[in-house]
Amino acid sequence: MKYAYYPGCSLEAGSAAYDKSVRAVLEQLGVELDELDDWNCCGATEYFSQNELVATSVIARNLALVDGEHDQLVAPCAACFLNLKKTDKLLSEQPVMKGKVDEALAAGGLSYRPGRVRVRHLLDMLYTDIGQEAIRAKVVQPLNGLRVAPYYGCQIVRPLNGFDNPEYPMKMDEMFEWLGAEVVDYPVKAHCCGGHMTQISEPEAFELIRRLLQSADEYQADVILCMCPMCQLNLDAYQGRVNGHFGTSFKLPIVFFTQLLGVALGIEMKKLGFGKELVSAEPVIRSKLDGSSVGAAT
Amino acid sequence: MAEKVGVYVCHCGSNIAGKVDVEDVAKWAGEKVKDVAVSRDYKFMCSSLGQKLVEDDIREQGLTRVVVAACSPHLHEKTFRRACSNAGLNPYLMEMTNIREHCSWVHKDRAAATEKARSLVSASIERVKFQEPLEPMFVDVNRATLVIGGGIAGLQATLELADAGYPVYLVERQPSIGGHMAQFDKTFPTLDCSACILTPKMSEVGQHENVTLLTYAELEEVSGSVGNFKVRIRQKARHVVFDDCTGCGICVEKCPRKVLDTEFEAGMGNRKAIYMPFPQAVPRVPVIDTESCIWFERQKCRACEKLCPTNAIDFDQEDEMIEIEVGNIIMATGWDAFDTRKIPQYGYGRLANVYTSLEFERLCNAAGPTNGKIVLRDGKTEPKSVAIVHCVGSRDERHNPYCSGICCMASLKLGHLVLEKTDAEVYSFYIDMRTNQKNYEEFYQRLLGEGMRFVRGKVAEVTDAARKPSEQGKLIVQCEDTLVGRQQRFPVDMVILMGAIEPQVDAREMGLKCGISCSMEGWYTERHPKLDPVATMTDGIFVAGACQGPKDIPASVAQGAAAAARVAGMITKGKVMIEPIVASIDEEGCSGCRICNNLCPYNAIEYDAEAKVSRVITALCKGCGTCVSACPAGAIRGAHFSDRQIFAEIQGALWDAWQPRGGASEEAEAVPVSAP
Amino acid sequence: MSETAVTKGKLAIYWAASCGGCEISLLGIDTKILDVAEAFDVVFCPCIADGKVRDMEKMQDGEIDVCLFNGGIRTSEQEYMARLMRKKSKVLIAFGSCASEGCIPGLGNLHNRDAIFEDSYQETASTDNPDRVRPQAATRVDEGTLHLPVFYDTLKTLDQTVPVDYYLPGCPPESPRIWEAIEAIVAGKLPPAGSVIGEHTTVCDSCPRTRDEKKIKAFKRTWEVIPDEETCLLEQGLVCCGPATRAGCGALCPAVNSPCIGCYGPNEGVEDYGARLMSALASVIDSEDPEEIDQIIEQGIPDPVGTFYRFSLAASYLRRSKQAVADGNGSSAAAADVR
Amino acid sequence: MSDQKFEPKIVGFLCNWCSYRAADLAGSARIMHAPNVRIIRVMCSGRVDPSFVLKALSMGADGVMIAGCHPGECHYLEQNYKAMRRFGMLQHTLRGLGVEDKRVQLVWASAAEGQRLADAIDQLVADVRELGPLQWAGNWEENGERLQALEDIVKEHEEAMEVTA
Repeated sequence: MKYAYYPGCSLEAGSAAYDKSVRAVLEQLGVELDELDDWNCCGATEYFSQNELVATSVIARNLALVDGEHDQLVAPCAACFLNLKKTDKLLSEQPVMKGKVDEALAAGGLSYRPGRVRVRHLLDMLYTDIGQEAIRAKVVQPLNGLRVAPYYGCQIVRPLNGFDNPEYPMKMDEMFEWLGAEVVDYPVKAHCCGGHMTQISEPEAFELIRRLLQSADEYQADVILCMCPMCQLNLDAYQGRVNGHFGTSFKLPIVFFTQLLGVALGIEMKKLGFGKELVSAEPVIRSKLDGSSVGAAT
Repeated sequence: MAEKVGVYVCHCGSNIAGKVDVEDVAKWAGEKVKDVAVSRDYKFMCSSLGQKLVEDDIREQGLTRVVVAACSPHLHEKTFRRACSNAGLNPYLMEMTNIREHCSWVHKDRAAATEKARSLVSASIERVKFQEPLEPMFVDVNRATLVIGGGIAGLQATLELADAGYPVYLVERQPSIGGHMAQFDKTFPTLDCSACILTPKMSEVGQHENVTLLTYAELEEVSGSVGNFKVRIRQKARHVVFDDCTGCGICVEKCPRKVLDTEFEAGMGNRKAIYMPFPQAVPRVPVIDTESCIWFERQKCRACEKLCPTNAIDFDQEDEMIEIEVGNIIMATGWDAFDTRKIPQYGYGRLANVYTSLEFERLCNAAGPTNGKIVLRDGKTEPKSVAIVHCVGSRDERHNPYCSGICCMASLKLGHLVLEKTDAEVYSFYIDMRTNQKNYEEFYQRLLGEGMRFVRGKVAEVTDAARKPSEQGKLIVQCEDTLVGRQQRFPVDMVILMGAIEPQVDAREMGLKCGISCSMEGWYTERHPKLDPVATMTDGIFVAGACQGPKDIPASVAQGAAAAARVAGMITKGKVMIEPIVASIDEEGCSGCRICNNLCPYNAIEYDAEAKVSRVITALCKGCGTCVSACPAGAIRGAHFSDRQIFAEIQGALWDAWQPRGGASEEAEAVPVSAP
Repeated sequence: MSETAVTKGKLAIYWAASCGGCEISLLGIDTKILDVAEAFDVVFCPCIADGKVRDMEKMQDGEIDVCLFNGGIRTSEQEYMARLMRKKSKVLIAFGSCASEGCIPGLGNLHNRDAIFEDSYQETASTDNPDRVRPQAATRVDEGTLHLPVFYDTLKTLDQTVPVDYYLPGCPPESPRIWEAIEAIVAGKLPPAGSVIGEHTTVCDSCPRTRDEKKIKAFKRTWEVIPDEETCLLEQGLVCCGPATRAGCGALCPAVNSPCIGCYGPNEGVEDYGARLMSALASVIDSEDPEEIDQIIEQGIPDPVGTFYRFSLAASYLRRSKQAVADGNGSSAAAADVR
Repeated sequence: MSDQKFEPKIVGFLCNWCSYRAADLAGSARIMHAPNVRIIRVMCSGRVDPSFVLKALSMGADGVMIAGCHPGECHYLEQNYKAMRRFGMLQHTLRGLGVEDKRVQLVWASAAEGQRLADAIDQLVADVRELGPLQWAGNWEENGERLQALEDIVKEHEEAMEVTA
């Protein structure tokens, strides 16, 4: 299997652990990722509301960069995924906009026909294309005994794509059940992480973050799994401030789901980017799992 | 001799005339189309004056063919056939042109609609010239009726017919008749005890001399047609000999295997491996559930057999096929409940104290697992607050777009029961309150008075994620209260989900067996939504109750009675007219190639090996015409839909496109051949 | 028969776009040809005796009693002759498949004149024509202008050109059927004008094979199977046109283990032979899956037009292919500005 | 003439039980659709004979619709499967005659699917509009060349006769 890969800016900086673990896991699973040559910003959360035409053109450029050898583009960052997917849909539905975007692309010697590239989120690709059987076959360190709280955030099921239930997604839950983890079915798995509200009104953001932490804590999760750099940042980096604000004492490690998937596949923890998170995940993982076989495959 | 065709173009008030220039069409037909002797337009052709117009012209002008351009033939073909008959013209020499449903109602442009109307009229004129007089056929109607489904609609239909003196077979797939109504405690808006009004009807059916009750039985196959259906029914093995059982219940009492009853008790209570679904079951003959019976599992036990005073237990009993003959069939197969797990954010199956409405019906039923005590899943705690969520899977494009109709009233009823039996607060989360039958709105007002709280808004989620101490340990219903315009959180102890009413999962399959169709959702399609609500497109098959669409008890009963009345009418008349639209084989043209032989699903074509020809058995033919178009020798003729008629219709429809084929005729004269 | 022929009648036999097989079949009536000679003067028959068009032109209208006209109308000369013979004959009989329904020459209607010329005068392996010479209707030479008949885009049947009184189907009509027709003519026992002189049933009627109900999972081509000699060929998957083809031949092909190819044309009352046949064959395909159905059809019947319209394309409802209309040099010019 | 918008003429064969009633339903629900399809009622799509389609095309129809109950839901149990088979055979043959697939379409619509039928009609009309006129009818004659040639022959013969006379 061969996919075009769009890492996005977060994975080059704050979420390097995500990028590292994605590459390690997919290598282990035998999936080839071809990073787009000269990709640019996905517009993040805000660009669309600033200038729709420019945002669409900028994002469409990435779609246009996917060469003829690939018809699927995988994005691990939920925001990148949403923007790419949304742009493809927009271009197919709005001929006027498409005309203008075509013009912009043509200026750079590019062109894009809506629908040519299927934009996939990494989780969808792993769950659907690789599938239970292939993943299970590669598990060397089952996650037995580890209580994980999958956290989906808001972007992965939009625009409605049939991959998972938009109100109550479950695919990551299922995947970690394949890996042997005790998955906590806590009720806020698709609630808001606060997003950029941390920059606008901290009390509001902290309240949203607290709800997530509290619920996961009540369900006795050992670790929260993220698939979005923004979510991971908010829950991890602001955890201390949230504790300070509310007088709570949460100490929940927040990792990317691929990091823990990598552990199950027996990849050495440092190759998966562990250690970059502020609330350290390694101790709880090692203590819950049979520490000796962690990283056994490498 | 050329035919004299009369053409009548209806205005239908402005229904047709508003979009089609009817005067112009009539004038055009009269002046330009060959063989048209009379062409008129008239305000309402279906009025008695309109019909008289046709009758008078037939008599006075000697019309030999009639074309009425008006609405769909499915509405008024009979009307105008009768008019022709009255005036002495064979009714099959009349053709209707549909210029309303197929034209004026669906096209915006007046010129285009008029042009189309002209083509359709032209097609009918050309066709009608080739139509032939036909005589309708009559068959005797078997006096017995099959009712499928022993819920309240089926029971009502059964009793109406049986009381009128006609034999009825009632088939029910469950071990007892009664249907969903037997599960309920009370009925809205009167708060009658459901069992009290249902069980008398059940026992009446059970004892009625005209009723043959077949419970724990499935419809296998239906053949034949109106008046004379042959039906095959699978009597599933009860493992209890029906005639020997006295219904004493010792077997049930002594059976050591308890299982969760997911059917009658909706998973709220248990039953035994040998069981009657509920105490008032009719018939009072238990069945053995072979999937949980210890004997069937590991060849041990046989306690029931040992203890049965009449030796009625038979472990070797097998399914049995029963063949019956009936004149009519009433489908009353009812509904199924929406699987509330499909809306995971409401927490059913994940959060213990989220209930489905059927579960709750059992919970507050005096004969239910808690003897009617409303308690949480722990079996002891009475809830202090209850939320009732409307439209779970209804009015939701992701599930069912339709309104289930009965849930608003059902939730008022459940709310009342909670208020009556507990001290709990009751919240009702609704989109719109729909209480539009007799005494329904009054019941709503009564509940308002009783203190039930109403929140207008679609519930976003039901969660146990508490945000403040007052929410700890509660189920929180998150909802935008659209009257207040604010997101609200309601911590409650219990949530009841009013799941949608859905068609039975096998409704489509059952419909196919009887030859009736379903809507996209799976509700049986009635012949006409307003004017023929219990008949179907298939003569002799009727529908009653919720299998036709969500319905409450009064409506189901009314439909059961209506269907019975229709059937009784057929039986009383004794004969049913069958359209003479059948196929026939010209034996001279038939070479006995046998292509047609297995094309008929009704086996109406037989092969005479001696004469080497195939023949149509007219009584079995339903007139689809498939064999007609399959005959390679062109030797099969379809009455009223013959090749000639259809070719003429095609030619007429394309009157403005068609030009005589080049070649023969006129042109032969046009080019001079040199003289000698 | 001789006693009925008080005065000798006049008989003409003409051929247009045809192969000459019909004449051979006529001679196949054997010594009965002497009876024909007794009843008729053969005034015109280019196939067997010299005759001049000019002599025909000089005849009185309707002077010829019977004209057996075989062949379709492909050129202006043939059309002229059809009109001439029509004018001079009391009874004009479309004699054989070509005149009745176009027959094999009618398959030329899948193409138009240019395409046919391209093939005949350019593409064939034995052709060397670097100057792309094509037949011309008029060629100027020193001595004046030479004329060739104009070759039409579309072949027409005789009755698409002039009114026809009777039809004798078959490629060729079987000799006994010809004799029966002649007897009927001489005896004055002809059916109503416009009729086919022949049987009103199909080939199956004269085929002795045993027949059962039909279900076809795959159509086979003749080289794929050695058919059983007792059972219906169609039931063995062979596309036998017998069920749709007028009887008259005596089921000669099935008798030698070969499927009927339909030369006797449609049964009484059927207008489009191919439509009937395809409807019948499709009806008994044993599948309810559209993809499988397509596969059965496409694999089993690689040339549907040639299979269903081998003899009757020119007489079918559509008469010719769309390409023949669209690319035609002749009629396409007219086609472009219609409507 | 050529600047006039091409309005396809289409014949629709609709079965009495499902698709004809779907068209009735489209009517009572006022679901607007293109006026180009002239509907002919047959009892069942199984009655639709390839002859009907060919006849319609030869008489000037630019397209044909055959509509029936959904497979498995035929009023006559299974006859629409025969329609399906014949349609496959017909399309195969029409392809051989150069008639584009989209001119003749097979549509399934239940009595409850007025919208579906209306959409199918609009689609067919749009498809045929794109393909352009079929113009089968009235195009049987060769161009003027043919008539000229015939006249030439007549003249030639007349002249020849004059000479001999």
